[in-house]
Amino acid sequence: MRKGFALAALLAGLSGQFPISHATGWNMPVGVSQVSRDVYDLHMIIFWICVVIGVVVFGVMFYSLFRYRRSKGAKAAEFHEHTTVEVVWTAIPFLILVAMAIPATATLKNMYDASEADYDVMITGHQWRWQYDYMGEDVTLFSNMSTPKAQIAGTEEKGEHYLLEVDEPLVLPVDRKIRLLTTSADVIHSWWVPDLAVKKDAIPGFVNESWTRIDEPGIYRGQCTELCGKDHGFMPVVVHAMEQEQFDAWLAERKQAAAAEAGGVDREWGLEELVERGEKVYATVCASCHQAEGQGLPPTFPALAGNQALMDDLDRHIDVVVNGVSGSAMASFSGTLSPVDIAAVVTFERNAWGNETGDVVQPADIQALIAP
Amino acid sequence: MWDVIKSVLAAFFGVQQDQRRRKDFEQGKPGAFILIGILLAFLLVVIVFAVALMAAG
Amino acid sequence: MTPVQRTVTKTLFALMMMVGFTIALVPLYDVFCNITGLNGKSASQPRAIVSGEIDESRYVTVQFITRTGSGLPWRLTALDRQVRVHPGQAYEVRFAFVNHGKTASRGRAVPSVSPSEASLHLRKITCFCFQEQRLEAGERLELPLMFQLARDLPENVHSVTLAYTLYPAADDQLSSSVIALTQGGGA
Amino acid sequence: MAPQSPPKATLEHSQSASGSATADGFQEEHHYRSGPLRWLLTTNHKEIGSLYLIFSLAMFMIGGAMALVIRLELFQPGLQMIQPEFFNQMTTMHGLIMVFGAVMPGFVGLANWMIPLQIGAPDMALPRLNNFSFWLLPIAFTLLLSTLLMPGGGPNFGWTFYAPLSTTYAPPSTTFFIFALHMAGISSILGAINIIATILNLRAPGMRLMDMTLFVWTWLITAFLLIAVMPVLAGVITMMLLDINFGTSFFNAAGGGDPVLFQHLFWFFGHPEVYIMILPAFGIVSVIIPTFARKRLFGYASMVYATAAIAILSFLVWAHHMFAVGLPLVAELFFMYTTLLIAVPTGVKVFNWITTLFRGEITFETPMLFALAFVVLFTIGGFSGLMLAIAPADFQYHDTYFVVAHFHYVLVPGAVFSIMAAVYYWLPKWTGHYPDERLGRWHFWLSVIGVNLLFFPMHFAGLAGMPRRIPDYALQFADFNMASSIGGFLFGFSQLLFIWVVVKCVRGGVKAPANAWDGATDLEWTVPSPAPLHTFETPPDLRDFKFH
Repeated sequence: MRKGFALAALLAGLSGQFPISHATGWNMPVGVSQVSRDVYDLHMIIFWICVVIGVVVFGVMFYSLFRYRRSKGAKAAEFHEHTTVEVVWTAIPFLILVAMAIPATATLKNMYDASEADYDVMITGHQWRWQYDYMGEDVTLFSNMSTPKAQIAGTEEKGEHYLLEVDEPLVLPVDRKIRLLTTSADVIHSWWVPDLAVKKDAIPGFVNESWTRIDEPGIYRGQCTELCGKDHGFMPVVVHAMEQEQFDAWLAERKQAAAAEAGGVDREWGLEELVERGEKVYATVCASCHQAEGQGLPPTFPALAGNQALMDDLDRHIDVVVNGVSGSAMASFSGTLSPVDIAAVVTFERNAWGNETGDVVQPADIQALIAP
Repeated sequence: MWDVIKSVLAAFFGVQQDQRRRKDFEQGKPGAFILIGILLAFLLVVIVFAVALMAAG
Repeated sequence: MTPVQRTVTKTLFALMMMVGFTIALVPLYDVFCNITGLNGKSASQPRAIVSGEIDESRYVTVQFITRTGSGLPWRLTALDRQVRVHPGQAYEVRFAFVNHGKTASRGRAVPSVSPSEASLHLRKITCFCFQEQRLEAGERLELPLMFQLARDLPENVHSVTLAYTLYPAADDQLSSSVIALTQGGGA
Repeated sequence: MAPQSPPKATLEHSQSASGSATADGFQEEHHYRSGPLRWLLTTNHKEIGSLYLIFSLAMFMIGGAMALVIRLELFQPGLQMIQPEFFNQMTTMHGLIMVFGAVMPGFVGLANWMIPLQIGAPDMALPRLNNFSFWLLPIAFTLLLSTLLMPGGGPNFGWTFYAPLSTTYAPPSTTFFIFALHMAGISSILGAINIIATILNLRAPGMRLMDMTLFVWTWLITAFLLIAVMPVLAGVITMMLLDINFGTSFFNAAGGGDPVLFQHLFWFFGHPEVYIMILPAFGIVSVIIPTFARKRLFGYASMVYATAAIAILSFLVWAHHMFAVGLPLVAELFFMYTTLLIAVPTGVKVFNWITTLFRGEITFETPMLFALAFVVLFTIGGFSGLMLAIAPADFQYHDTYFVVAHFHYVLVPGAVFSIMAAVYYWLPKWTGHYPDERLGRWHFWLSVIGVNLLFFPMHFAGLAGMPRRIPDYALQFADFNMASSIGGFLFGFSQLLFIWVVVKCVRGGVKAPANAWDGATDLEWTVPSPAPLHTFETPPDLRDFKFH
């Protein structure tokens, strides 16, 4: 890390273009896994090779520019060919490239090490949140950016982890091999955590594999790196790595919470509590497309406020939220929102922004629509 | 034939003597050069792929 | 023909070759994927079971993931979500399809295999993914998947993930004929 | 500007045949129309060349204005000026316009002007087709720009338009985008056919292929690349069109299609496309450096071979844009190795330019300054390209600002600087006047400082973890972005100076002789400055001509 910084500082000093204000963050992070350290070393090796080649090549160039200028009385020579020299300067770069390819191949093979993993996590990209399924554990998380809109708009001071904070980070144990399966529910996303040197595209209909083993507990932040539409810049990835015991405790707690959540389905819900809950769900899940006031962004994202056709047809409204619309940006939420959340958000949409249907959708009815 | 292959290889390598080059352009048939060029490009693909297979091995 | 016309003719010929090549790229890609298992799609065709010795020294974990794409009021559930198998042994697992909609509809489960090279060594004898399914309103259907992992599954593969994503079946005549025309019936 | 000595190997005797064709030659040709119709219907390579160049400059300014909108939004963290959906339209349009509207037509304009002059041909082989290929472009780009005003906005899926974001999830205007791109593609294909027919058939008697200038050579190879890959682009956007409007599923997983197939097809076009934008630049620099070093180009034959080698290799490296899509290990290794191989012929070119400078007799007129900046800054872009070629490291670089820095280094101080160098170099031939040297130097230095301030910090932002195509960013990237934005505005507004230099040069200035630069030896410098409308109507006699 320090070597990298010194180097970056040197470079910045050479280019003389901007002041050095941060002690970190000029270079690729070394990271917290063996693979990320290997990648960092590789990056620095190639970088230094480029620096050396650059110094030699530009050295000769600038020497020629100063030494052989007409104003200094230079007279042009006649030569224009030299086979030996040409063969040499073709062969040397080739050998340098072979030398670069050898460690690169070794690192790449380590990245593709498919040996048995301790935990499997399925990562699904959605517009614009991440879903994490701990396979075989019955725990599912949805990870939304938690930076308040006011900070983005500039009406509130920006926090330390502006745009890089989420409500539910991916929690992983340290010193365990994790197999990450990546896929997408809509467009292509890419899941990237620089400190783990893992970047894998999440492609609809396909499952990609990558692996990691985190060495140190900590919170590691990254972002979606494949343009995925409007809020591509607002779907951060946060990984919280902890010791095994803590992780076990966390997992047990999550399982309990999931069970408790399922319990809420059976009882009768009132309008007030559904609207209250629905408003929160709407803000995290729906507002990015249908906008805060339900006005939408036509024609791609239709308005919900004053959408009479929708308000007249409760079944259609529920169908669209539960099952999505084929060939459009409207996703199916049957697998991503709980029955209570779906009931709440539909109730909210039907009783907000001047929509005054008075409809109350019961979670139990939704449950019946998505039961296996 | 061998001369053509040598010239195309030189082209792949990017180095050729002026004298040889003149000879090629004056005497050689373009078709032969293009054909050999495509074949050698294909050979290059095969070789690099074999190296990659071996390295992945 | 003037020399210019001759050159233009040759160039146009080259251009047409490239146009043809471009059209051929789509089926070529499918063929390439079937040979190399590149996109894990080769698992969508039935294959015969190969009887032979079962490699009891190895266990491979096979996981099943189901997802529902948008626009179809169906649920697809893997009734066995994870099995541990020996290479060479044939297994049967069951999946449940439910249509919660108020009308009959058609859907198709699109498979994906990870790691993709495992798709070359995965033999599906019967699978609901080979064809579309039609479900009446409210119907529930359990369908089997019978598969075998070939014994030549690479040593370094310890777990195989099979993902099925449920999509509404295209009922548009035009699109299916265009697909048949251009994709050579692949995928 | 020092007074110019007459060219060593003049061909004035061959000019006597077309002798009456002087600067005001077209006034004598009464069949020429006047007014706008004349420009609409012209079949003259010089006039069409000028049209291409003016169009390219206009697109450069429009695409540049979009870049400034982007840089303005990114000046500080937070969303101040524009909303994310408009930001995405700006990045997409900026890329499309710069690639298909500014850089490619710029090179085609130079080809139109200079290829006939450099090979001693009276015009392009297919003049009427030439007119048609040009006029497709303004129509295509008017259509493309008009999508910004359509409901749902213009294309917002990046210039690489990955499916399914550009199909299932695209705005309704995407069909027009596809249509516009088809037209631009047809224009490129027709232009390429014309260039090939011209170079292969209309060379003056006695000029063999290996006597041609590097500019003509690189354009010949570029034209073949265009013929090879433009059909692939046309195919891929046609498949998009079918997916969007006719319910097919080429790229739609729901119907059994494959979104990754889109990327394979796109980059099979896209990587050669990258070389289409840089090979003519190699040609320009290989013509300008020998002129101002007053020394023959070192390793002419290697330069030609290296260009051909780069062109062939460009078909074998496409998946290095896709290292993160989940390719099998063998594929990653294969594409890493082939990508590294490209560095060899590219290195040969840089070494040849530098050896041309070595023991030369160098002066630093504006075209030379731009050409030298090209060599240095393109090489820096080449270094970052080398780093990106390393697949494991690419997992960290991919789709970050490091990539943005890389391709802007090869395209702006690379391709764009080479076009500017060419304009300064050939303006005396086009207008009969030298461009204002003092203003040219100002333009050069402001551009060089601006471009580095703009793009160099992007390397650091990318390494620190900033993804590309985001409208807002975390606080640790703020300093880099502010520096980039300042550089962007400096670079952007410096280009107004460029326009001023060009306008000033067209209107007057120091008169240029036939051979405007004393080190220049190519054929175009044997015709008067400004070049009369019709040149080489009788082929020049090349028996005593000394080629490069």
